[in-house]
Amino acid sequence: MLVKRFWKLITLTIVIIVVLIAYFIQTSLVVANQFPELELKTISGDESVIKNIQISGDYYDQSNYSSAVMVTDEGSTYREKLSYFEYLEATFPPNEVASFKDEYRNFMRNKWMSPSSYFDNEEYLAYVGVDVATERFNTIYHHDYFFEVDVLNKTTNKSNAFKIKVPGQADYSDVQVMDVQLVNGELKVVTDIGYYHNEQHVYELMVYTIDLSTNKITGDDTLLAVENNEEGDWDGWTDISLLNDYRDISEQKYLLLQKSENKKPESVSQESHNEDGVVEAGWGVTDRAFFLYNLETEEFNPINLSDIHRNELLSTDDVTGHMNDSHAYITYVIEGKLKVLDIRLDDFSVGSDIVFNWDELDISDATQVKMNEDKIYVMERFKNYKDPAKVIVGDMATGDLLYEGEIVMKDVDDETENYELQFYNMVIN
Amino acid sequence: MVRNESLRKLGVVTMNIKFNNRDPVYVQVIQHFKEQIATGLFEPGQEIPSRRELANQLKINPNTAQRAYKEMEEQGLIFTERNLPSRITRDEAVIKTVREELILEAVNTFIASVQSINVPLDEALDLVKDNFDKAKDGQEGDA
Amino acid sequence: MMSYLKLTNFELSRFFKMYLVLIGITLVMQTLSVVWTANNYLGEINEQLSSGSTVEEAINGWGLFSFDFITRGFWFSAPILLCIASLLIYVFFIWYRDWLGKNTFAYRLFMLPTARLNVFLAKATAIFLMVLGLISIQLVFLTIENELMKMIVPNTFREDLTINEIINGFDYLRVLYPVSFIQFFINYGIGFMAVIVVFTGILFERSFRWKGIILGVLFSGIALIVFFLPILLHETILNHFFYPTELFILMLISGLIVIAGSIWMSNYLLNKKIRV
Amino acid sequence: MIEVKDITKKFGRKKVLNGVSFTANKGEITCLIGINGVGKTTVLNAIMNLTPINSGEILIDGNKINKDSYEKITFIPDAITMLPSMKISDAMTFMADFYNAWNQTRADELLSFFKLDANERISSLSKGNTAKVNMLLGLALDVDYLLMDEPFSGIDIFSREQIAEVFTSHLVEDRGVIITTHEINDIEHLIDKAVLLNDGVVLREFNAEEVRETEGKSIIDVMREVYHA
Repeated sequence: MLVKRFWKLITLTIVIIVVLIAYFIQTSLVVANQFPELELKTISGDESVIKNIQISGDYYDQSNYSSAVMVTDEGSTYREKLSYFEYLEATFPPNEVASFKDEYRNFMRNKWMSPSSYFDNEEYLAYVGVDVATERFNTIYHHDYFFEVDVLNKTTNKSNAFKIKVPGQADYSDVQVMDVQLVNGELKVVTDIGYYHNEQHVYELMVYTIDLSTNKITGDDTLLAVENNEEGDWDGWTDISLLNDYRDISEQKYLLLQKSENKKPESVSQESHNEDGVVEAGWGVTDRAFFLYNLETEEFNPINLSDIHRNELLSTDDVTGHMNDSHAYITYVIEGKLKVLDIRLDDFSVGSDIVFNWDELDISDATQVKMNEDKIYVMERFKNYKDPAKVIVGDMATGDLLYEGEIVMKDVDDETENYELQFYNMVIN
Repeated sequence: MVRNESLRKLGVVTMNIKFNNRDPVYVQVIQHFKEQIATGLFEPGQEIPSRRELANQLKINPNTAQRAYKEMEEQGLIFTERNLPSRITRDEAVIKTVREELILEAVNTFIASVQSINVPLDEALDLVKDNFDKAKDGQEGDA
Repeated sequence: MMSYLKLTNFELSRFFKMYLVLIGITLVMQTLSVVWTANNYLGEINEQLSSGSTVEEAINGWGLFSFDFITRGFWFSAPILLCIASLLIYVFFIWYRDWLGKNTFAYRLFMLPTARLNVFLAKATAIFLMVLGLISIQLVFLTIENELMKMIVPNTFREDLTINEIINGFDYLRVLYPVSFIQFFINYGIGFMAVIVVFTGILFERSFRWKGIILGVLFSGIALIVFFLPILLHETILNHFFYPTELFILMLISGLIVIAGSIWMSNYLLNKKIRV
Repeated sequence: MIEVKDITKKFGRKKVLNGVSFTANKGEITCLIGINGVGKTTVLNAIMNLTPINSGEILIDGNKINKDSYEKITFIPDAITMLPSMKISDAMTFMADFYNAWNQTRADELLSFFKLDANERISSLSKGNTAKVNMLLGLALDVDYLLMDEPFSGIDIFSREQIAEVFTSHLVEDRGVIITTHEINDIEHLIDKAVLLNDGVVLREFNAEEVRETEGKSIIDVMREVYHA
């Protein structure tokens, strides 16, 4: 009787519930199967050295599904498969500073998640971000750049937050924090500044010193500066860069800098940069010079390289730098080999090369090289079904290969052949 | 206000009264009952409609019907035994009084009218006699 | 509770014929759209084949037929828009029909021996169920139409899409059918809130007539501000203070406040201010 | 007893009711008479809480109206309250569905008394029959108080007679009835109490029989006096 009387209400409700439940079950199954499970498969070596690495990248498939993905030794996580709230909240894939959000939730409010803005040690967590205030005068825009500084004292759990204008008369067109260090109660902010001067584009690598007792900028030191002609008739380009791992948030006493002269080749006119600002193929590098800057003493020293090394460095594009307590390292790829130059920080002398033979390891040129303590981690950037991305770990002291593995798909089936993976970062915890 | 024997149905009287609007309705109802009793159309002991039925038949307020019955009961015109329907009184004395009352009322009205036009009593009585008989014949002829 | 259910059922019944007509129009128009679009495509293919092209060339020329061809067409969307428009209009009409005409049903509704709020909630529930009903039935139709398309277009010329791919291929379908249940809950929760606020606005108008329109608009404006208050504060004076989850919870709370406030206000108007 | 105490009601700036007070007893028929204006209907709406009043108080057996009151008091407006698409039987089912006070036996009785066909749709009914259905839906409720707005207006004489008959029948027995009218003729002898309204005030509230007895005046006489004064 009740059913008969309420049949419209009951039928409609049942239709809604059944259809929607079916839809959401089906959708969750589709999402679950949309992206293949990936794993880090060991080919040889000690698996324990890859326990703490997170490799992040993007997955693309032909039906236009794409998702950021993270691979660890425990498997893969896709951004699109995260729960609603994880998706909402997470910095995904997690980077070097992502975990701070859990540890220092209040401190991390309204802060950019870029690792280069952070410094972390036992006592302090420091952050320097850049804020810009733009004013418009008719058609001309005027930018005022500010450092947003916040330093958390971990023992007192108090933070000192303030905002100061980036000094200088020039109308900067770009200000970026490259690294933040805390040295003897002073913040050292390594800053990349760009502006136009007399129709020349000027790049400066500056170190600003901020006194944390007065919250004022007490010093600035221009490490390197270059001027490049913005007009079309130039045929060369000077490039300056900080080679320290800009994702590193730990204490570093030295900055490793590179200045390179590039000449426009006859045949190629296209300009192309990769994301680290290193000039890629198409440019003839005519000179490379390397420097070390001591943040504490503010001493600036060139590194003297042998002719062999200098020549090799002129014929390669993949130059990266690394730093630990007592050594600086410059890595580059030459003739199918990865060479590591070992520079002692006490006398800036160059020790013997460490060489990894990539041809033997079947690794392509496009890689990311990372260093952690005394190990070197190398990861291939691209992979597809036919050519899985390789991950190797080597010992910096001996040049021995500690681990060799590749990122492969679990339960491969034919339908998922049309995909592509691009890895762009490796986090070593 | 002519009633016919044929209107008596199953011992219940069907009535129709043309009320005037200025006299209390209950008084008019009582008046009507008295006339019916006096003329013998309501026989002694005859069952009369309930208050509700009366109100319904006369299209009057049930409270008014109730009041009329109450008055009539007090005057002894009707009586109610336990839960039975009310009946017309069997008391000959009451019926006689009602009859006399009505006659007296009519006579008083007559006298008042006649006096107001200064007609000698004898002349008036002769005319009454003649017309009374005619009217009665006419009525019987109609029926 | 029983009165609420009875009233809900009653409200459904009052629109049911119209509702079935809407469903019928949707089914007929979309089915015709499938047949027409598919036949058009096959016609073009056949023309090219008969002019001496190979199957590959024909496919290269016209592309593989997929359900997207249909969903992008006017006759597929038209009934959906018609349904949406009808229900939007009915959000108002569900109240005004009780006052319009000789038969003032509002008298009856407001003299029922039950809380007047039940009338309000029943109307809101009816609208909500009808919306979800159309959404669900469209999903069923989509499945049927997809199969129908497969029957018309031969395998060679066809790229089969799943329901999710069809939905993802089209913007407004993605709003109607979000992938995540929580997103679904949010989308329709906001819709439900909007209906409740509009209902309150209508009751303002029914209570105070011309003056009520102003009050209703004012109330809706306040409701809007209250709902978006967390985001407004977050973007302005709080300078992006909140984390996304916190903002979500605050929006959920502000949404619930708006819903509760609207229901409270409606209850007050229905009991103290309404004019029949 | 329904007590209307000093109620005022404004529509915009216009005062429709300006301190109206009267009482209506159970078992009596009270008639709100007004020769013009909208005050009468507004009073009934106010009693039923279908329009808010600006001041004053209305009590039903000592209580303010609430949702349970609608099982004790009902209102029959001058227009039918059911949907045109409904059959008479649907309307009756609707009432039975929601009201405990619904008396199906009485409803059926009224149906045959009014000679109505339960399968007929409300939209196809004549004016007189529509009024009868409207009346039926209210009368079939076992309520203590019954309010009717102009039950005789705009319908034919035979329907009017039938409806008038209802007032003297057991259907309203022992109930308190308030009806409004602008035309007293049909119900002159039916009512207990008359409340004369004009321009939002009660000019006179009196018992009809008492006025006839003590002043020898008909209701119309009183109305003439009051409204022309």
